Order: sequence, then C-alpha cells, then structure tokens
Amino acid sequence: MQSPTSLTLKNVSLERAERSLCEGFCLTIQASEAVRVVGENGAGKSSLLKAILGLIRLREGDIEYCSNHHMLSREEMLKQTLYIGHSAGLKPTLTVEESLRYYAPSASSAQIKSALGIFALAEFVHSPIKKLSAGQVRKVALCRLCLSQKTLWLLDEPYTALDIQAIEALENLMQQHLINGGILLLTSHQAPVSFKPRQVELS
Amino acid sequence: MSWLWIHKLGSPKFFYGFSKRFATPIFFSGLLFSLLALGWGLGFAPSDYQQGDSYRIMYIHVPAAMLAQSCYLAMGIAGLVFLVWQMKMAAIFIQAVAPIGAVMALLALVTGSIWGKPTWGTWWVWDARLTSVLLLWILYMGVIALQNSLEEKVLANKATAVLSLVGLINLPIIKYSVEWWNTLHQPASLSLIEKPTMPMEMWLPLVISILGMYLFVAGLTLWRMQTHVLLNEHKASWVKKEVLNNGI
Amino acid sequence: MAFDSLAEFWAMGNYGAYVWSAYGISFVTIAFITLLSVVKGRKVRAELRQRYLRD
Amino acid sequence: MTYLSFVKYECLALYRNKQNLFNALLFFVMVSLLFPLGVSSEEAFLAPAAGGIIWCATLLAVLMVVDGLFKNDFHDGGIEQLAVSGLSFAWLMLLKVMIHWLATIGPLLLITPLLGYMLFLPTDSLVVVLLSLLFGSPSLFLIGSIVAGLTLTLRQSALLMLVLILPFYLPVLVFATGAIKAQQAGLDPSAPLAILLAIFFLSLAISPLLTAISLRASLAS
Repeated sequence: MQSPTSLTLKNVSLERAERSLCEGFCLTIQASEAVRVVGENGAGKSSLLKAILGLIRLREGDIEYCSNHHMLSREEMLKQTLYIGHSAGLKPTLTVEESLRYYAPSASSAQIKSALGIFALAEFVHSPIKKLSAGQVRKVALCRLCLSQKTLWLLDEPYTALDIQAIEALENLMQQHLINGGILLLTSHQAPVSFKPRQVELS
Repeated sequence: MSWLWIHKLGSPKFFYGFSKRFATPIFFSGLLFSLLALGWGLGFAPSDYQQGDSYRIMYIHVPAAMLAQSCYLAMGIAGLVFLVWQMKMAAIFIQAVAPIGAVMALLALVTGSIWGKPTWGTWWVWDARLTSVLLLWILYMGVIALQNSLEEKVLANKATAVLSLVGLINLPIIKYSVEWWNTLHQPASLSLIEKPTMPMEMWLPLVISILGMYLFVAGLTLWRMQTHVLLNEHKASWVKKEVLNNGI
Repeated sequence: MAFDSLAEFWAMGNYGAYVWSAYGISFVTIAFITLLSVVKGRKVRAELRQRYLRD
Repeated sequence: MTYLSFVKYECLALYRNKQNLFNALLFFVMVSLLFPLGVSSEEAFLAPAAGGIIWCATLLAVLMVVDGLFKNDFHDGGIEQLAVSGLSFAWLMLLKVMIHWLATIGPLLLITPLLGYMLFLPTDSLVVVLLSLLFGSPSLFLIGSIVAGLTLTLRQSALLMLVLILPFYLPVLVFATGAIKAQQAGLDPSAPLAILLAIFFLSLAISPLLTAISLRASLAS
C-alpha cells in the first residue's frame, strides 16, 4: 500500500546538449521522506529537478505525482510544489517583504517577520533585494519555505552561500516539513548534518 | 496507411534511406527540365509584341519568385509540425530549406530589377510584388540569423520553428499590407506579366521551367537534409555503418 | 527558333545585356548554393568517417 | 503566487524601474527630432511626414522596450519561477506584456500632441495619430514578446531583434500611417484603423501561446 502522497519517476531518460544524463531512472518518494540526489558536476542533478517541474522535456518515461491517492496533472502538482533553483527569482528593486508577498500574498506581517527571524534577516524587512549579499538573497528565497504550505519541496543546492546558523535553520525547516507529511527532494554536494536523507546516485 | 507513411518519414533513419534513393533522380530530372525549358524559352519562344525579348527573363524570375514563396510556406508548416508533434525531421527541413529559399528570394529580386530596367526604365520601383519579395527575403535572413546565433541546437530548432510559424501566419497580412500601401502610393500599379495575352508557346516553357526548378530545389533540399540527418544522428549505429560503408 | 542567327540570339533584340546578366547571375548563384551544399555534405561525411575510425 | 499578486508586484517593480520607461520615452522623442534636424525643418516636408515620423519613432522605442521585456527576469530566475508557479504561464506573460504596454504607451500618447505640434502635424490629424497608436501599438508588443522570448539567451539581441521583427511590424506601420494619410487626403480613415484592430485581435490570439513556447524553449536551454 502506497502512502497517500508520492512522487514517482518511471524509467526517466534525460538528455542535455546531445549528452545522455540518465537512462531508465526510477525513483519513488513517499510522504515524510527526503531524497538527496548526488552526482558529479554536470551529472544532471539540476536537470532532473527541472524535468520533474516540466521545464525540460523527458526523452522517455513518466513522472507521476499522487495526492490522496489521486494522480494529479502537472499544473495541479505545480500548485503544491515549491522549487528553489540556482537563481533566487527575486526582483532586485522590490524589498524583502514585498518579494515574499509576491510569492505568498496571503502571508501575514507576523508570519513574514517570524520567517525572516529564522534566518536572522529581521532587520532587512524593508531593504531592497539589490542591497543584499548573495547569501542574504539566498536566505530570503528560503524564507518562502516557511510561508507557503506546499507539499513537494524541490531544492537545488540549497546550502550554497549559507552560513552555519542558516544551514541549521534550514535543516530544522526540512525536518518540520517531513514531520508534516511533506516530500523533499534536494540536490547538494554537502550532506545534511542533522538528518539522513535517502541518497540517490546520478552518474 | 498514408498516416503510417508520414509517421515513418519522421524517423531520421527511414527518411535517409528514402531520400537517398530519390534525391539524385529528382535533382537531375529537375536540372534537365530546367535546362530544357530555359533553352526553349530563350531560343524558341516567340518575342513579346510589347516587351520584345526582355520578357525572356521571366523564365527564371517567375520560378524563383514562386519557389521563394513555396519554400516559406513549407517552412512555416514544418514549424507548426515541429511544435505540435516534435518531429525532428521538421526542424531539419527548416534548417535545410531556409538558405535555398533565401537564394530564391534574392534571385527573384535581382532578376526582377534587371527586368524592370528595360520595362520601367529604372532598376527599382516600390512595386507591390518586388517589395513583398524583399520582405520575404528579410524573413528568410531572420530565420538563418537566428539559427546561427543560438548555440544550443534544441533551442535553435525550436526558435526557428516558432519564427517560421509566426512568419507563415503573418505572410498573408504582410502581402496584403504591401499591396494596400502600394495602391495608396501608385494608383496605376505596374505589372511585368500580362497574363491573358500570353500565347501557348510562351507559357508552356514557363510551366516546364517552374516544374523543373521545383524538382531541382526538392532534390537539393533532400540532399541537404541528408547531411543534417547524419550530423544530428551521428551517435546512431546506422549512421556509422552508412558513413563507413558508402564512403563519400 | 525565334532568332534568325546566333548573333541575333546573343543580342536578344537589344536586350542582351539584361537577359544574359539575369541568367548569368541566376546560374552562378544556384551553382554556388548547390556546390556549397555538396561540399558541406562531403565535409560532414569525411569528418564523421574520421571520428568513427578514430574510436 | 496568485495572478493578483503577480500584477501588483510587477507594477511595483516597473514603477521602481521608472528610469527605464523614461529612457524609452526620451528615445522616442530623440528619434522624432532626428527628422527635422537631419532632413528638413520646413513645414512643407514635416506636416505630411509627421505621422510617419511619430510611428517610426514609436516602432523603434517599442523595439527597445520589448528587447528588455523578459531579460532581467530571465537572468534572476523570475521567469523560471513563473513557469513552475502552477498558474497559466501564457496568461502571466500576457498580463506582463499588457502592463508594460500600458506603462510605455501611456506616457507616449501623452507626449505625442506636443511632439505633433513641433512637427507641424495638422491638428485635425492628431486624433487619428493617437487612435492609430492606441490600436496599433498593442500588436507591436504582442508580436515583439514572441521574438523577445526567442532571443533571450543572447547577450547582444537588439540588432538581431530588429531583423527578425521588422517584417512583422511592417503591416502595423503601413496601416497606421495609411490611416493618417487617408485622413490628410480627406478620406475616411476608419478602414485602416479597423484593420489595425483586426491585427491586434489576431496577435492577441496567437501571441500568449507562442510567447510561452518561446520562453519555455529558452528556459530549457
């Protein structure tokens, strides 16, 4: 019996610039489960995430997302998905608060404040994104994790440019997410410290 | 059955085998027809009572102009096919046919203006037909420029497909707008060919010339497509066998 | 034959320069694109052959 | 993200970048001024040409705006986030194009009477010029957004954009200036204006889908 929520990759084959990244790749992630994709640079970790999101076309195979035992279409899946890629997707002229409201319009001021507090960004609420450092921008993007109630988290190298405190805060968020029955798929060179996700090798 | 045939042509391997058999005969029969028609048109068709012998430029100008338009039509349809069915051969077709279409549009322009000089007394007038061929040529140059600027092949193929499709949708509007603009500027539009008065001995070589040039271009396109197929599919084992066994 | 002599054929009723230049340009251009396609085809085949022989 | 929050913060970001809009407006004025300075400042030349001059300047200004339409958002990952937001990508892009159209063409329409006066545009023609801009410029944005999506990955795209887009902009230019000319010749300009509207509806029908396709192709590379 499968759990109510799951992400399944069936025989996925991907290619990039005429180079095959994976052939017949299979993976099932259940609710409350974390998977870390490992592999060398250029092995196609980011491409795999992008393929799940529908940004890259699969050469072969299927990606299925089930919620409450119902298979969802890609659009419905995306509504429950939070993806944070290499670029933060924040407009440089908007302030931190505005950027977060852009993605999570229903969040209250208190929620935003507490989210920023987790990453020690509280004093930057009204600073424009362009005034922040790369690591700070990254943290603002990660604040979206606490503001939106999404089930499927796809994080591409979330540890990049983070300091130790921020990594700890991020791992707390991830663990909380798993306890709440979420699904987590991340790529990173660095293994999480406080919990052990299942590892999948991509070569 | 016919559906299956189309589907098979979408496969590069099948296409290669198919076109290898037909490209050369089509090309040379086209060449033969064209030369025959041109010889006939140049030497044997009667002189025009108004334009004298300058009208003989028609036998190259008209096929070139028709081909320029037909190639774009085909390219636009291929763009649609590529976007809807992801058929690789459609992208290869666009890549192969765009330079030929551009050359045909350029020839139509050049021969048109050479014909225009004795007929109108000037090399260039903003005649509706010449102007729309000029725009057609710019459209072709756009597709070629885009194909060459984008380094990544997948993106380049998709981009040219989108551009040719948009061009196809816009082509009637562009033509109509140019004609409308032309009547606004020059009420008495000049036409190079007077259709109703052309006798049989004049238009028969024209028809053969058109037929020959179409075959010629079809053969050339097939040949160019073969090259692109080999390049795109260079990893497939059949390409390796083909290249190693059949030499150059 | 629409012309009485070869000289008349070349003259094209005084339009010779136009007619022959139009045909000349067309032939050269079409020959050029044909040649270019053939040369590129041969080059691609030769390159692929070398690559296969190396592997 | 919702459509509403997208529109709200897109407008806000556009407002914060108002210098860009101002630059486009300045560009529009500068191109228009080239004609009296470069060709002739006589009323006999300018009065009949003013409509065409204003339209050429609009065309080039729109081209510049459209070239940068997605560029920043593409490089900071914003477009990618929109594509995976679960909202309709085509609708989002249409909204974005509409917002930018409004922000560019609004000020341009306001400044056109002044510019028309400087170019000796007959006062009776002003209404037709404004109407032609109103009906014609959305098509420029809608067609331009498709091509902008295609050239997104290129560093230097403005020159290529000009070659790619010019044939598609030509019908709009022809019917817009045609309407102005018809009015100046004492004819009814409603037919070319209606054609401009028709081109607008056609562009509206095809542009969002094709823009989404071209942006997705750029994202996948």
